[in-house]
Amino acid sequence: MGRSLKIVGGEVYDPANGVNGAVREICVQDGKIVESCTGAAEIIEARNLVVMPGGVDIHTHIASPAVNAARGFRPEDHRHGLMSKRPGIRSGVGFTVPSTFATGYLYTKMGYTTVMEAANAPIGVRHTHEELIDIPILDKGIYVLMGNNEFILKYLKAGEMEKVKRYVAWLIRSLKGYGIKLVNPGGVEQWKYGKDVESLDDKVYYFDVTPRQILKALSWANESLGLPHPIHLHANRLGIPNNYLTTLETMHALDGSRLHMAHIQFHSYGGENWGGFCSKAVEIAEYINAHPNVTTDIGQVVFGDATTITADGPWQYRLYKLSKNKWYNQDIEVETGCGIVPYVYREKNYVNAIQWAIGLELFLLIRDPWRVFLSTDHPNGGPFIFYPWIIKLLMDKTFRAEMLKRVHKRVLSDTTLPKLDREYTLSEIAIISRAGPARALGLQHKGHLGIGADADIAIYPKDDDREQMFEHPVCVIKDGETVLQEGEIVGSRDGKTLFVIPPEVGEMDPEFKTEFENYYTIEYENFPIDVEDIPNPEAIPAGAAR
Amino acid sequence: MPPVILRVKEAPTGVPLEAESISPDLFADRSREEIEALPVALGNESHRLGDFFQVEGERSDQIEVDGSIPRVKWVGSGMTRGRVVIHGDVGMHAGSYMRGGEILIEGNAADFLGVEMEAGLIRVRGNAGHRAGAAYRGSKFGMRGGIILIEGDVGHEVGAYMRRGLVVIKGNAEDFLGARMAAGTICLFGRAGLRTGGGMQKGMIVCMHPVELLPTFAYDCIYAPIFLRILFKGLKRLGVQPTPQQANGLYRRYHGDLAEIGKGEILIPA
Amino acid sequence: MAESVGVKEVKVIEGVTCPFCGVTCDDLVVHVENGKIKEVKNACVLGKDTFMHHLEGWATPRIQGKPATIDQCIDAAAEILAKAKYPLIYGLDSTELQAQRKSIELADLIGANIDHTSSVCHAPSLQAVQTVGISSCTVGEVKNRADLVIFWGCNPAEAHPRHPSRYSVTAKGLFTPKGKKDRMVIHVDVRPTPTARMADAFIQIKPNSDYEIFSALRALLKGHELDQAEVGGVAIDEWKTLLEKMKSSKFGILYWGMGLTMTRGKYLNIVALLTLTQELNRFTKFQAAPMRGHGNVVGMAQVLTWQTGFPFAVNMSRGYPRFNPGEYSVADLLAHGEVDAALILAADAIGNFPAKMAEHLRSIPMIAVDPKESETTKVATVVIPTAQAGIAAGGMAYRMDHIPLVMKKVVDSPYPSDREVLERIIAKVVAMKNGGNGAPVRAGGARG
Amino acid sequence: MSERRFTLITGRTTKQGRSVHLGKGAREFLDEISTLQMNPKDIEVLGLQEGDQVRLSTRDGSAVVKCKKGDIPQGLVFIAYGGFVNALVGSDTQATGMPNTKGIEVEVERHG
Amino acid sequence: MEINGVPIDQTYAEAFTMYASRVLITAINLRWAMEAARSMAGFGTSVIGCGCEVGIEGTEPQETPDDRPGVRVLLFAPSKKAVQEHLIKRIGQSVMTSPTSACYNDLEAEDRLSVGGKLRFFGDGFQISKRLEPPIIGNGSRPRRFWRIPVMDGEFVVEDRFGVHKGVAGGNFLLLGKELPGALEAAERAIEAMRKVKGVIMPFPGGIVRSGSKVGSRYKFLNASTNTAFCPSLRRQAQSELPEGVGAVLEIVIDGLTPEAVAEAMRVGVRAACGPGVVKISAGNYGGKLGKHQFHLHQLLSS
Repeated sequence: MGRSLKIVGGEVYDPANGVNGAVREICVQDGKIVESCTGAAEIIEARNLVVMPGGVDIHTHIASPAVNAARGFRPEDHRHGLMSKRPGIRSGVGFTVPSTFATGYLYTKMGYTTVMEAANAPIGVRHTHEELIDIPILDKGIYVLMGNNEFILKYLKAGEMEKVKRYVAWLIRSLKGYGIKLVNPGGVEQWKYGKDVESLDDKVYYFDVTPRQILKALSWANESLGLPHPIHLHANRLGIPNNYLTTLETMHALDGSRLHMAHIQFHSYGGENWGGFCSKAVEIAEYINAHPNVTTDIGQVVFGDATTITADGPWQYRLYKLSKNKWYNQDIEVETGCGIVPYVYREKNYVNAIQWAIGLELFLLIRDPWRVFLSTDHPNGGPFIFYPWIIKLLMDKTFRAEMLKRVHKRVLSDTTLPKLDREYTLSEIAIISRAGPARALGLQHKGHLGIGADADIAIYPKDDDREQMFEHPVCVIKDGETVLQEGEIVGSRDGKTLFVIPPEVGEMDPEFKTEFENYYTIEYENFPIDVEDIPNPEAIPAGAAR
Repeated sequence: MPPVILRVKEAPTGVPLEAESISPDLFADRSREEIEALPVALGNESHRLGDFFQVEGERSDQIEVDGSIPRVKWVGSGMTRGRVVIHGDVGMHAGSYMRGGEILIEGNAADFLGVEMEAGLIRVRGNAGHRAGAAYRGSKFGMRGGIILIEGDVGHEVGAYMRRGLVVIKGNAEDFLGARMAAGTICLFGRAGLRTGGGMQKGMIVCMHPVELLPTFAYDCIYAPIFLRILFKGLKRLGVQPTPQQANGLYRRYHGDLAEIGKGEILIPA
Repeated sequence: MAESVGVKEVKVIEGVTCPFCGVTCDDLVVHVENGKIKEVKNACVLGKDTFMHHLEGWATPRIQGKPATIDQCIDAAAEILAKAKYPLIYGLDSTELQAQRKSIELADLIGANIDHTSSVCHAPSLQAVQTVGISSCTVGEVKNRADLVIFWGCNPAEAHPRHPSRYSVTAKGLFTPKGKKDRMVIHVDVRPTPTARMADAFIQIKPNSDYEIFSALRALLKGHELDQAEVGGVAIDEWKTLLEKMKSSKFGILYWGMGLTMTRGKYLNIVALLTLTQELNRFTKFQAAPMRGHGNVVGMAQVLTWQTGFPFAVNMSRGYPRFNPGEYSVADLLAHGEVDAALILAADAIGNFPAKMAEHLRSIPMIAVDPKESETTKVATVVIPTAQAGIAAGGMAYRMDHIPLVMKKVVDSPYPSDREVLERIIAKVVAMKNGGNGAPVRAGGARG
Repeated sequence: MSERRFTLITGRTTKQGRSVHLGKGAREFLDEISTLQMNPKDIEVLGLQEGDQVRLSTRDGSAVVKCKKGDIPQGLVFIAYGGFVNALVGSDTQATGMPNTKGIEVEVERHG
Repeated sequence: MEINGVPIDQTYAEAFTMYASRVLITAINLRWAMEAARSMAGFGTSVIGCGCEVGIEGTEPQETPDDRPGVRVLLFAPSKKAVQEHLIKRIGQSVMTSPTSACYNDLEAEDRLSVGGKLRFFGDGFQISKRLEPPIIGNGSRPRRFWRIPVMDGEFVVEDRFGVHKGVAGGNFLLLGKELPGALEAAERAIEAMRKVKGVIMPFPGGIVRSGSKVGSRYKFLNASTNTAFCPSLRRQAQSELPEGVGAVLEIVIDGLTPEAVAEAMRVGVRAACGPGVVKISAGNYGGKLGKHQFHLHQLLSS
């Protein structure tokens, strides 16, 4: 450590600090961006290169019991993308569900330095932390699944909101989690007896609470605990024709509160059935444009192999029946579920093609880049390694037109995509892939190159082919150390685990231990994770209650 | 085009040699020196093909291996053209992922022969092991096309997960012949093990001897399927001569597996 | 071992996780006096014996049968492994996650085959999941909801003694407040095992007929009538009755064991079982789960999967991971006589393998890392005794349903942990390969 | 000869699981893994007495163990995992990695 | 030019392009193959009224895909689509229905029409597809797909795709006879010889047409009418091509897979026809306005 370096001559895109392509010198010392280096500094020549903060992925599935189950059950996936060991570099496999080391290297190879693992059952978080140890270079955080937690349902049933808040704080603190994730609130609990919820006002079996109540309660808890990131929501009815109505209703239900809508592409569908499947991107984008409280990531579909992994058990059961592919389901006691189904998105399949188009429509129709983020909901819409391809689609309308010729022709008639002329600028790309997600996560030292920021920096070549450009950074710096040079990982190092320390809002009730042990199968004392068990922790303080 | 002849210098006996570079696609445009320099792996060590084989000839998509190489794996894997003849046994994965051309094995083939092959012809004079023409773990489909002809006996799950193509076995098969096959044709002249066609969706298995069928296969009728005549006429081109009884006779037809969609058929001479 | 004198030091350690089987009970209470285990509460007989007898039959460090220091043994082990062209690393069930993690790093480093006891236990189940998937759940779901529990080809009464009381038979949960009274338990096996005694019904089937039975049940579920009057020695009508029970349950679970994985049909037996239970979800909630686990075998599958993509039978000889049961699985590597050296950690390979496999192991340089003497240590070239994971070394273990739990160290050992031994072997191998000094390398093989 | 053919089941027993902690050389362990459980009628048919030595032969090998009456259907014999089983099990895995360890065809005859 | 004392007009037969396909029908024996073939060729005389022209090309006792006796049928129609439609209809109605039959493509061509691929739906979901690859069906050829459709006597096998290419239709010659019996005898001689030629059919009844036509008519709704120039009874009422002494005219129309086959058929047909009772041989044309092919009688007979 203690390395000093100066990146000179590069065109800097640092939208958080209002820098838009100006040639600036970036100084780094002790892993942070500084005003100027105190001593001799190593010079990195960046003339004719583009300098950006390291990428931040707000929603990806890279480590969890579910992701690992997907790895284990898809050996056929790993025959692509074999990665050989080198001194200091571990071997791996990587396509839709890369192995851990491969995951770290592949993200780094795109200039990404911070990623958020988007769905974790509390009882499996200990596992996830173990996996994160083996994902090198990247800083990582974990969202904890709460939307179907039976304790929360129970407290809601009894109207005990303070208990909800205390329990949420206890979970985040015990698990070293970063944020609150909801997946099909209420629906996954219903799935435990083979059902789902059909609307925001369906009652969940036994607990008699509705998805709407769960949403509002967790949003309230999140805001009153002052957690840096709003609730991260995988809304009800994912993937189902005409779900846009539920999506609009959901956003409306939380009107005014901060809200992150995950992979909104999967929630913007019209049509009464699969035959009538169509895009409702315009309606969804309009709502988001008018409501600054909402941020979203797209969950862009990429053609080819994907592995769908989600806590949304009932949806995965549907997808298994639709696709006739193999199906993995794991329901998790007290907390949530998990389903995995391999899937192939095909250019000539009209549903897949329209899904692809909806993602792009949303990117292009949502006007404020600070509120729409790049994601494929990896690996649900396709693997994250295709981010550069998506960037090219956003920046290059000629390329979009070429793709439009290849995909199912219903995209031409049934979506607005052919009419959309917008092309993203480099600055806008820097926002949707770095500055924006970091801001939405409340990560003040990420996603920008201002003084005091973490020295996570990606330097790209200038290439008119934007896919090539973002696929082949010249150099990637993590915490001030060079980790990638000329396309190769040169310094594998451990990343940090980012977690939030929620405010003290009181201990759990004395009877909680008994209830816990009644319904769980492990000892209450064995549930929390010591911070000592996490090799490189970085605590992120909660903010003020909102 | 005269063939490239590989004379076995020192056949590995313990640690396997992985030699996917023994492929017509790679030999076709290479000089003798270049062929000798092709990489092979002996366990975790890298070697040259020339360390194990004396190379005669060059620039040919016809390859002859002059000797038995039961510990040499991946021969002809993924090949698209030409012909490989092995005058002896060959190791695992011979002709897997093959997309064209022909492999002739004069001895025995080990497991995973022609797994997930797409086209081409593999002919084995001796026996073949488990999973010939089947799938690697996790794949939805096995063999997607092409022909495998085995004159001897075969192991388990031969033709399993098959999606298209033809497997002909003149000898006996062990259990799960054609298990979970999605389509395609298997023709067994010897005796079958248990659970023939277990989990098959569609496709045809012809067994020339009585078979103990799963309870999820249902008897339909005795008849003479015209398609068999087409098939047998084709087999003659490969040198397989069904008896007149087999060629013209009547067959008992069963359909199954009723645990799946049940559109497969098993035909047994009546 | 240090005998303490003077004041008696008494420790009571609660919430201790048992390292013996996949039930992974984490409620053991261990009394330690003067560094010795005096009492173990809450454990089953198997778990209790694991703790109480952990000192019996300890191995000693030696090379070629001659006593040696641990350091000498590590050097000798590193030398064998660094030289090997096609080594095997095997065992790894009765240890903790960090050691397992290191074993994979070692395999990656030396280009080894790595496999673990799953391979000859529930690997067919894993292969079946890779083929068709699985509808499953954690044991808490069974405890809270299951009103129909089927034990098929498994014998928890003898192999997983606390499974029934903690999770599946008498356990009381949210929707099963009356425990056993809220559940129907059915045992299906080729012989009446002690598990039959806790079941409401026992169905005795013919050996090697499971595949036929599951297939028939699936066909019946689809509404087909079958030509046969009986399958597996049981009348079709009886199967229809079972099917009705399955369909009319609110939450059914089928647990299976090695009665299916080890018999003719292997993974395809499980494929038939899994597709049946998946298809039952058209009628009700139905799940299936393997009765896994000697020791922390699930943990090994987990960490191997996240590091290499594959749960067992992994080959690293080409510099990247490959997977192929039937080729890189321990039984086949040995039966084919392919491997030229072996490191056996925390498992008695010679004691458990068919004679032909054991024969090959005896013929090659072999390193045994184990707390206890075994058939393997008896013939190993190098024997490195270690502290027993879960008793004398801490770490993490996975329950059969993939839930991770912390294993506590309850007593000290004069020997290093498995993890430490592996770290030192890795360091030594790296040094030999680089001609360097053998300083320890960090997790993930970090450099710089 | 057909009455001598049985299906061999191997498996865990509590006794084997417990005694293994005493060491693989322990008498309790060796005793458990060298005991064949048979249906009393089968013992009778073979003209055996409980405790008699019997030879088990499979395609892959043979072992001599003592027989004992057990709660097991006719036609099946049971023995706990251990060194004696290993002699009887073959190494072919049908490309699954798992040798046939249960449900093996076995011949049982009096030894000595 | 004269052959056997019969003068040959210095004229040409004008023929046009139609798309051609060739079908091989097999059955348990030749009789049943022929039954199916006849039925398929029925009412396939003229594209004008039938939409296509179909005829039996010949029999194949052995060399069929299933080693059973077979009969070849050629079908001609104005477009690929029409060929496909008529094949589907005729194979569906006449071959599939005929006991023991099977039906194969017998024309290697670039363009291939889905026929079995459409008829398969008759199988109501129980149809089975089978694909055979080069080494099995003969090296160098393309893979062939067959559909097996369950029917009441077992299975009907029909090939998935049938080749189609441009053929020649409307090759012809006219036999001008002194009187009808002699003319008919001559025409029969011609047909017998022509049936030995491969790749052609003579689609009219027995191969012979007596109602030759011309383009147009006095009625607006009709675009062809009787060939007034060759009707003996109209010799003095309309413009006639008939010399004195012609009492009956018969025409032989030839459709062929290639112009060479048509020419060959015409050559052997005219030669066989020339004999006693024949006054002259001529051919029908439209002044070169209609078809792309012209078969000059003198030219092809002198070769």
